[in-house]
Parts: sequence; structure tokens; C-alpha cells
Amino acid sequence: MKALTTLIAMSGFLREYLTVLVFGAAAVAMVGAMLGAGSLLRPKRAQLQKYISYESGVDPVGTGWSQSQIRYYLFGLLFVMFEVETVFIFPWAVRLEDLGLFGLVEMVVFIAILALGLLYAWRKGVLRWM
Amino acid sequence: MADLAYLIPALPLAGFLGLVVLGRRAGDPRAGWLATSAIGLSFLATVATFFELLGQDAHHREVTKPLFTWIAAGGFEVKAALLVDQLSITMALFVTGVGTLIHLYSVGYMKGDEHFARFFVYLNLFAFSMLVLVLSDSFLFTFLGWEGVGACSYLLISFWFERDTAATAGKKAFVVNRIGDFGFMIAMFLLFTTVGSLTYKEVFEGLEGVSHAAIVAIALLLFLGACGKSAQLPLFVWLPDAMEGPSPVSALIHAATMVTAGVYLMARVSPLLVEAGGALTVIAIVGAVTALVAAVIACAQDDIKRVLAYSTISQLGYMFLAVGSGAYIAAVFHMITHAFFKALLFLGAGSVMHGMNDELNMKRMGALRRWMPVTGATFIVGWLSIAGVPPFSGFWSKDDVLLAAYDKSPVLWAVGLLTALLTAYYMGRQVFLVFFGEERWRREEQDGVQGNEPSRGRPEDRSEAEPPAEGSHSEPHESPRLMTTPMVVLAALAALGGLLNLPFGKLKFLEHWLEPVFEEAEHKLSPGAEDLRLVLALLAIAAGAGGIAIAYAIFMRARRTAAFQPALLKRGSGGFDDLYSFLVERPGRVIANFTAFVFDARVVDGFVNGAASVVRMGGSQLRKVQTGYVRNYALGVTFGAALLLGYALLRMGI
Amino acid sequence: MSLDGSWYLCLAAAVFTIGAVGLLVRRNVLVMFMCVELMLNAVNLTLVTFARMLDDIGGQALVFFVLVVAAAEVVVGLGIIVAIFRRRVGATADDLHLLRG
Amino acid sequence: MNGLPMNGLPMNGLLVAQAGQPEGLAPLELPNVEYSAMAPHLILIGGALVLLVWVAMVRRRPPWAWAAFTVAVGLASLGASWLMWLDVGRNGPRTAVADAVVVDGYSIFFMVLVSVIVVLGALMGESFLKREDIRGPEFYVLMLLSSSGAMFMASANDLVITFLGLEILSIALYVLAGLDNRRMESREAAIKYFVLGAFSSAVFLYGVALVYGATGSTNLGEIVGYLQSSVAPANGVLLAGVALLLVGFGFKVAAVPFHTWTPDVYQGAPSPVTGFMAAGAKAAGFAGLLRVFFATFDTLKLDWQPIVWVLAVATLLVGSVLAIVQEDIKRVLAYSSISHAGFVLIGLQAANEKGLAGSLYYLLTYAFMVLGSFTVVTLVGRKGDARHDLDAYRGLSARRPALALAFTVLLLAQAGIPFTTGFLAKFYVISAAVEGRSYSLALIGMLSSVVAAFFYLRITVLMYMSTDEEEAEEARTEPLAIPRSMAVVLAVSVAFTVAFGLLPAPVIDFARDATLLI
Repeated sequence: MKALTTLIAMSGFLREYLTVLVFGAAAVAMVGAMLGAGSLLRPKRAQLQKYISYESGVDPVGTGWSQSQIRYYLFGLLFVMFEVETVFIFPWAVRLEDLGLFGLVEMVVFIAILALGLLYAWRKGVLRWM
Repeated sequence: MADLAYLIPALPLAGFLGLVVLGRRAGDPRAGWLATSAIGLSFLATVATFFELLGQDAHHREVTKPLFTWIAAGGFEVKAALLVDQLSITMALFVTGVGTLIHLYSVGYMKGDEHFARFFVYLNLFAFSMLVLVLSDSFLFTFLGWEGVGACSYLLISFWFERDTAATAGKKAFVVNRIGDFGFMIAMFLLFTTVGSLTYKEVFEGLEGVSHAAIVAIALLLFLGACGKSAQLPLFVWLPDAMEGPSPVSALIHAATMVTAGVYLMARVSPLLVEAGGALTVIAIVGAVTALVAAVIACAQDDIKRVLAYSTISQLGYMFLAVGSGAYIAAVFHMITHAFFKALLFLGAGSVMHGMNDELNMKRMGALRRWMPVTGATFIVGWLSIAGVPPFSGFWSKDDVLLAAYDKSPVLWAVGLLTALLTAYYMGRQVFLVFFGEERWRREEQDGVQGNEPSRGRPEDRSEAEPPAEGSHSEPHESPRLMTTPMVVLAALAALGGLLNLPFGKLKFLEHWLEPVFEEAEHKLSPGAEDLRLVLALLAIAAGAGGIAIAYAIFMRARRTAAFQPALLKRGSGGFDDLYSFLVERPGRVIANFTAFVFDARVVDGFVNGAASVVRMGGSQLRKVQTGYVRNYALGVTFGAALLLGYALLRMGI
Repeated sequence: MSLDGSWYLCLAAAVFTIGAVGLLVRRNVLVMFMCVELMLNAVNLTLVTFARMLDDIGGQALVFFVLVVAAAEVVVGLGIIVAIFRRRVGATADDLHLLRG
Repeated sequence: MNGLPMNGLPMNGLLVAQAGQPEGLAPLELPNVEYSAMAPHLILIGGALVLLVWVAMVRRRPPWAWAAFTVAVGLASLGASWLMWLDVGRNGPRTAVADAVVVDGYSIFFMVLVSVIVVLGALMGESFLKREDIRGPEFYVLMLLSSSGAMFMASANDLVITFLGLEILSIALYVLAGLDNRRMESREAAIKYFVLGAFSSAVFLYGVALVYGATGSTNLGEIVGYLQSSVAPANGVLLAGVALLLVGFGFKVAAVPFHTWTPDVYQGAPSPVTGFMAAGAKAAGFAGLLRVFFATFDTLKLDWQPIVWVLAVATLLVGSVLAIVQEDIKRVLAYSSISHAGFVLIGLQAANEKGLAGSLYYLLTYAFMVLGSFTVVTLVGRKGDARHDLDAYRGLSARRPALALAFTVLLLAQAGIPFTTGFLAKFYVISAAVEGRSYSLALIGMLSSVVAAFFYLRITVLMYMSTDEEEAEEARTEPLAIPRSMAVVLAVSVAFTVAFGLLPAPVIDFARDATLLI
């Protein structure tokens, strides 16, 4: 009972979260019940074929591990770098007018340095997609 | 006043330095003459200062002449200064006087010795040290002289170091003296801690503040030092062996001067001894016992010089007996007369050896007075004096000592009387064996046996002028005049020495002279004692005559020379050597072995190597922490972080 | 009534410790790397909470720098990890123990 | 960083995500950023960028051009910091860039030190790269960047700047450690250094956050103000923050128990990088540590002094004891660097003026000694940078007497033999400890230097006790040529160690005048 009373006394702020909580719990309960009942009721005859990883019907070939192309990584890394750059540009953009010329020059320098990095990476052949 | 005083020690020092520089070039006689002139001038300076002091009235005869600042170490400062008073001048007088005579004698005696110059270098150094000891105004300077004479006695005893018996004798003398010096040093430390200064004047003034126990301790320790130097009972073993040195050395150092240093010290610290009541009786007892023991051993010695050595120990016993019974003046008087007749006897013995080709054993001498008339005559004067036959000096001084001893306690007087009888006996035996009786040295000649006691190859023989080749055994011959003149002078002094302090009323010069120095220390004779003097004197004369009669009966009449010579006595102080080596040497050797092999090897080295191996082992264990796995390292960092956070919580908690 | 700051701080501390333990326990280098990111974000949460509690902008500004640093670490870290573990299957941190002692 | 331009912006407005209402915004005052305060840092970063552009644009380049350029940049930053030293000398220390960066004797001391290290490091690296034919200026660019990070750490007046400096320094070093990708150890060293570095910087950051939470600001000046004003400053959160900061610095400085990475990374990384790391990274770590603990947390002295004592003792003992059982020269030098860190910690633990000056002096002299030593290690390592077992040094005196002599001087200096700066450094630090009345620490310091003397002498003995078959073996391997640039580094470091050992006055004054602007 004590849990209930604290529940009511909670502030409005929490009540909104409460509804989200209840809604999520209901969904989980429903799906769980269905799958649970299924696994309980069906007979269990384990065969090897049943445990092959399902690759949309195609029989899997080779081991689970494969030589991943490095270039995917490189692009990922570059993306992270420039995405963080934008993190800094956002607050700058919000107060553009107040920052005036000083702000502009500083941001240009900021972007230029990062562009230099990109130029170096480009000359090093990182961007060549082969 | 007494401005010549500094010359007294300075001259022998100058002689010493001169000889060191040009000794070798000066060569045989000239070096000797240089040394003798140095000490002669010093004697003149002493006489001049003596007369100057005599001119002063009784109470102004004490002068302190500052020389220079020796040690200036922060608060502690030692100034070198000479204390010129009646006692020190008396000592200086007979030290330089007898010293000059013996230097003269040595010039003759050492003629032909390869290390002639070196002998006189040591003699002058000895004279300087002795004078410093006697004239110093503080314990520290006395100790400087004390060590100097100790060193010189070592150098002179082992003068003929090729002979290993001489070398070991020198070492033995030095070690035994060191034990005495050890006592002296501790006494000085005690004095410094309790009184805070080392000069005699300040020490004696500052004595009130010191506890009685400390004073007794200091007195006994100083007495231990005196025992070491003056060869009293526990530490007398070195003196008989010291006879290995040349005879003038025995005469100067081991009869007249150095051995009396102990008595001088006791006299100098008399104000302190008075405060230390119990110590005086101890000194008296040790003195008496030493006198008796030495006299008994002397009776059984055949070596002419060893008899005189034990006799010296015995006479020193008398002096300490006098000091113990409070009669400092009697002790000094006996010291002076003893210096005269003992130096004379040793020189006599030296001249006998000189004439008899270094023959030491009295059994192979006899009737030498016909061949050595002067030596014989002077020896007999010395003998009569030491035996206490009036009017010779020995009688007067010994009589004073016995009177004081009686006053202290009749038992000590009885021991003293017995010793006097024994003294007369063994000196008589020596004289009859050596100078009277039939010529026993001639009988060996027929037997063809020429074995005198010490090995033939003694350097002293090589150094003898006449070639031994002449006949199997040369006739004994008189020593050259250079050697006999000092003996005659000494004989005169020995005979007339008594005049210094005749016991009749005004004639007590020495007593009046030394009165101011010992005024409160001197033990006033109890009233009844004075009239006993005559009775005691007669008894002493009787004892002396009795001893001589016994000796005469045994050695002149009975033709039997086998008097009672039990084996133990024969070995003399040998017994004591074994005792000491058993008591001291064996445990010392065991401890040394233990520390060297067991402790040092196992513990110390073990510790050092152990530490090294611990570090190495620790290193190899710790190395396991570096596993190479990143996650272990991360664990290390986390552990550190946890440690610090834990500490922070702890800090916050309290 | 809104939750006071200490709840958020405790949550952040919990996340931080999970990240730290994760780094110690897991063997795969990538997972260890993700745990580090987890720890950094836990610190971000603490910073923001303190900023709100102190009503001071400094904390939030600091978060930006933390983000930049985390990004830089990601780029460099992945670069090194990929360079080293390209040729081997199932790269775990424990394969790396050539240097030890 | 409340001096940031966004100050006036209703940040919390953003959080609540109402529609923007710009009219009610407070006017924005802009901080005046005087770039002159960060001249040396900017020179280094500029140099790095120019190098990057140069290699990107220009194809052909003479082999030594990059090294020469880096040396020029190093000298330029040295000149700039010397000018700042004179300027501070004239009109006193000041803070700049909205109190974020401080220009005082202390920071300029480290700028000078780091510039010198850059110059020597570039010289050392040039012939190494030629020998191992590692193309590309990456070595120089990363070195310049990490040095700028080191300078930021030294001149930071704000924990954020310290953290940024730490990160710039570390990330550049992670890559530098993995530069020689032919050798597996180098890559392994990089990974280890990276994972542990990231972990410890996260811990450090958490410390910063806690200190921020407890004192309300990350600016060192304001923290000091807070500590002095508040009545019971030492509350739990602050102490925990201080503890975590100590963990972060401890890791960077390789104090025990955070030292475990040092031997592996020092052995794995290429020798010139290890040299740079041992000199530059350690100096930067101590710069931050000394400023934060000595200046800022001075009022909490009673709290952190015992724990620093424990760290110092552990570092001293573990450093010297483990060095004895090592067989690889770089691991020996790694553990010796740990024990040297212990000595500097003694200076910190003394927590008095003399202790600070002692530590600074120690870092300066140690930098020269360790750079010289690693030059020799690089040389003896020969092609492939693999010959680091102690036997490689057997009989070195017979083959290269000059090299052997130089190495002996440097080793003896590290052991603390008189007439070298090493002795004065140890003496300075230990006398500070005695003055600070931590006698036990001084004693342990001396004990560990006794143990340390053993493994320094062991190497010296190896060099001078040549055995015959060594001669034959040497003839077979390619001759040990000493390129000019390496010779210069050796000469400079040995000269510095001995010259200022004999007449130490100028360097000691330099360390003493490097006062802190509290």
C-alpha cells in the first residue's frame, strides 16, 4: 500500500513518465505471453538444420566472419569527425548576429583547420573508393 | 723569576733535534758528547733555578710560566705552562744530575756500537719527556711526558732489536705501561667531567664539589697509572725483562728516573689523596706487599742485572709504602737516595759485564775486586747504602720510611723490616758472589766450557772493542776512566746523600724545603712516634747486619752456593706471565676468533648479501605483476583509483 | 516536485562504474572501447547535472569538449584497433602479451 | 568556461525546446583573446598544419627538410617563450583568454623545456626514420601536436584546458607509439597505451566533474577562492574529485600503481618516441600535477600529502627494485623513469617552495639525460630497432668509445653521481623533503637511489668489460654508424648534464624563478 500512496503523491512531472511506463509494460507483456505460450506448448525435437543462421532462405556459406572492407570504416571515422564539427557550428549559428565579425572569422578558421585535415586525408587517398 | 725554567726541557729537546739531524754524521764519540753537553747545560739551568727559588722565602717558591696555547677547541682550551716549585725542581735536579752522569758513562759503554748515535737520540728524547712530565702544570702535559718516557723506554729496551728477546721485552714493557696509562687517562676524564679543568691548581681548588666516591676512584686510577710506570705488584712483570736493554738504560730509566715518575705523580696529587682516605691504605698495602714479594724473588736470581731489577721494584714498594702512610717527604727522600745508589749499582753491574765479556751469571764470577778495584769499591759503597748501614744515605731514608710505616700500622712496619733484612741478604749475596770468593770464571777455563747464559752471538759482544779471539777467556779488566768517574761521583753522592735530611732538628733541609708543597697533605707523626725513632733505627740496623751476616755465612764460609732456591722463585716473575696470559690472552684469542669467523663472516656478510638477494627476489616476484595483459593493467589503475577514493572517503568520514 | 540532483549523480556514478567494470571484464577490444565511451558519457551526465544544480553554464560548455575528445578518441582508437586486428579472427585484448615481465 | 560567448544565451531555454525568442536575450560580451599569451603553442600547431599542407601539396621534398622545419619551429617556439619570460620578468605574471590560460614563470619554464625537447626529438627522429625508412612527416606532425598539448597542460589555469592538453598530448602519443607498424610490439604498445590512456583520462574527467560540482567552477583561480572562503571546504565530493584527478595525473606520470603501462609501452614504442615520451609526456604530466596540487589545492594540503607520500614511496621502491631484474635496456630505462618520477613526487610531497623548485629542476635535467640515453639506445638498436638486450652493450667501449663514454656519463648522472646535474637534482629534492620534515621519505629516496645505482653501473660494467667473441660478432653485423643529428643530440645532452653539474647556478636560478601565480 505504501508504494501506491507514494505513486499518487508523485508530482505531475513524473506522472507523464508513468503513462509511458505503463504503456510500454503492457506491450511487452502481450508479446511475451504469446511467445512464451508457443515455446511451452510446441514439442522440442532439436535438429541441426533448425539452428542454421537464417540468411533470408539462402544457405550461409563460409564462417561468420569475413574480411570487412576497410573503406567502410574509414568513411565511418570521417563521418564522426565532421559530425562533431557540426556540433560546434550549431550554437555558433544560433547567435550569429550577436557574434558579429569576430565570431565569423573564428568559425572560418575553425572550419579551415578541419578542411586542412580533410585535404590531407584526401591526398593520402582515403577517399578513393576502390 | 725562574725565567731560565723553560731552558730545562728545551735543551734536551734541542739536543734531540740536533742529533736527529746530524747524529749519523757526528758518529761515534761526538754524538755522545753533544747529548751529554745538552743535558749537562740543562742541569746547570736547573741548579740556577734552584738557587733562585732558594733565594725566595718559603711561600713564594711556586711559579707558573705559561709557554703557549696547545689546544684551543671551542670552550675547551689547554695552555702549555711550566710549574716550577720545590717538588718539581727537586725532581728535575736529580733527573738531570743522574742523567748527565749516565750520559757520560754511556759514551764509554756504547763505544763501537753501530747505532751509537741513535742511542743518544733516544736518551735525549727521554730526558726531554721526563722533564716535561716533572715540570708540567696540568695533568694533560704530565700525561704527554708520561707517554714520552713510555715510548723512549720501549725504544731503548729493544735497542738491539736484532735480538728477539729484546724486541719482545720492549713490547711487553710498552703494553704493561699502556695498562697503567689507561688508568691515568680515565682518571683524567673523570677529573675533567667532575672538576672541568686539568691544571693542578684548578683541580685542587675545585675538589670540594666532587663526591667522595669520585675522588677515591680518581685516586685509585692514578695509582693504577703509577703502578704501571713504577712496576708495582700487578704490573711489575715488565721491569725484570727490561734488563735486555743496555745497562746505562737500565740505570737511567729503570732505576733512577722513569720508575720514580709514579711516586712523583702520587706526591704531586697529594692534596687529592688526602681527601681519598681509603685509597692511601690501599697504596700502602700494595707498596709493602710488592716490596716483600720482589725482595723474596731477588734472593733467587743468578743474573746480576735481574737481582738489581727486583731490588728496584722492592725499593719502589718502600716509596709507595711511605706515600700510603702519608710521609711524602720520606718518599721523596728515599727516591733521591735510591736514584743515587741504584744508578751506581747498575753502572757497576754494567762495568762488570763490560769487563767480563758480557758475562751475566754471577755463578761464573768471583774475587773481581782484585781485577776491578774501582768498580768493586764503588759497588760496595752502593751495597752498604742500600742495605741501610749507617752513615750511608740508604739508612737515613729507609729509616724515615719505616718510622712513618710504624706510625701507620705496626704490621706494615714489620713487613718493611723483614724486607730490609732480605734486601741486605740478597745484596750481600750478590757482592760476595761477584767480588769476593774464589775466581769461578777461571775454573770454566780448565773445563773448556765457555757457555755463559745468553747466546754467544749477543751484539754486545760483537760491539766489544777487544777481539774475543785473544785466549779462551781474557782476564777481567777494569773499565776505562770514562766509565769509572761517574761511578765514583755517584758513590760519593750515595755515601753523603743522607745529609739532605738528617733527623736531628735543624738539619732536615729536605723537610723544610718541601714543607710548603705538602703542608696540609703531610701526615703529622703522632706525638709518641718521635722518640721511638731511635729504637726503630736500632732495629733497622740489626736487620741489615743480620742479612749481611747470613749472606756472609752462606756464601763466604760454607762454600755451598746452593742456598734455598726453590724452582718457583728461580723463574721469578715467569709465573706471573703464565697467569696473565691464562687470564687475558686466551679469552681474548677466543673472542677474536669468534668475531672474525663467526660474527663477521656469517652475520655481517650474511646481512649484506641477504639484502641484495631480497631485492633481487622481490624484483622477480613483482615482475609477475607485469603480465602483459591490458586488462590486468586496467585492474592496476582501478585498484589505484579505488585506493585513492577509499582514502578520500576515509578523510571525509573523520 | 522534480527529482533533486543526487539521483542523476548516482545514476551517472552507476553508469561510470559499469563502464569501468566492463573494460576490466570484457576481452573484445571494441567492447572495451565502448565501455570507455560509456564512462565518458556518464561524466557528461554528471556535468550537466552539476550545471543545473549550480545554475551555471560552465558545466554544459564542458560537455562539448568532452564530446569532441570522445570523438577524437573514437577515430584514433578505431584506427589503431582496425590496423592491428585486421588480419586476425576474434581479436581479443589477451592476444596482446608479447611485452611483459 | 563561463566566459564563453554563449553566456548571455538562455541555454536552459534550448533545453525546454520552446520556440526561439531572441528578443529577450541579454547582450553578448566577447572575451578578448590575446593570442600573444599562447604564442609558443600556436607556433607548434601552426608548424604541424604547415607540415600537413606541405606534404599534401608538394610531391618532391629533400629527406631532411621535415626535420629541419620541425627544428626551426621548435627554435621559434623557444625564442617566443624566452621573450615571454623576459616580459613576465618585467611586468609580472598574468592570466589571459578569460582566465583560462596563465602566463607565469612556471608555464614558461615548461614551454622552454618542451621546445627544447621538440628540437632534440626531431634531431633524434630524423636519422631513425631514414634508417627504418618510415616515410611521411607524421612523426614530426604528431610530435609537434603532442608538444603543444604538453604546453597547454602547463599553462592551463582551468581544469578544462588541462584536460584538453592532456588529451591532445595523449592521443598524438598513442599514434606515435604505433608508428613502426612493421614491428608487432609497436602496435601492441599503441593499443595498450590507448586503452589505458582512455580509461585513465575518463577517470580524470570524472574527477574534473566532481571538483566542478563541489566548488562551482573549473577555473583554478575561482577554486582557490572557493577553498579559502568556505569554512569547511573538504567535503566528500571535492575529496573524491581530488583523488580522481590524482589518478589521472598519476597515470600520465607513471606513478605506481598506475605505472603498469610504462614498461610495455616504452619497450614497444620506437626508441625516439620512447625518448620523447619519457621526457615530454612525463614533464607535462608533472606540470599539470604540480600546478593543480601545489597551487590550487594548497589548503587541502593535509589531505593529499599522506596519499602522495604513499605513491612516492611505492614509486621509488618498485621503480628501482624491478629495474634490477630486467634484461631489456628499454625496460630498464622505463623502470628507472618510474623511480625518477618517485623523486619528483618527493618534491611534491614536501609541498614547500623548495620542493616545487626542486621538482622543476629535476624534470629539466632528467629530460636531457633521458633523451641522450634513448639516442644511444636507438643507435645500438641498429636496423629494425630490435637489438635492445643488454648483451648488445657488451664491449661497446671497445667499438665506440665516445658513444660508450657518453652513455656512461648519462647513466651515472641518472644514478646521481656528483658533478652531474643528476646529483644536484636528487640533492635538491631530498633537501626539500628534509626541510618539509618528511625524513622517512628522504631516507627511502636515498635507499632507492642506492639500489638504482646498481643497475646503472651494471650497464656501464657491461660496456667496459668486453669479451673476445664479442669482437668477432661485431665485425659480422653492419657497423654502428653515428649519424650527425644523433651526435648533436648526444653532445647537447652530455654537455648540459656535465656543464650545469659543475656550475649549476644558472639552471637552479631558472627553476627557482619559475614561480606559480596562485
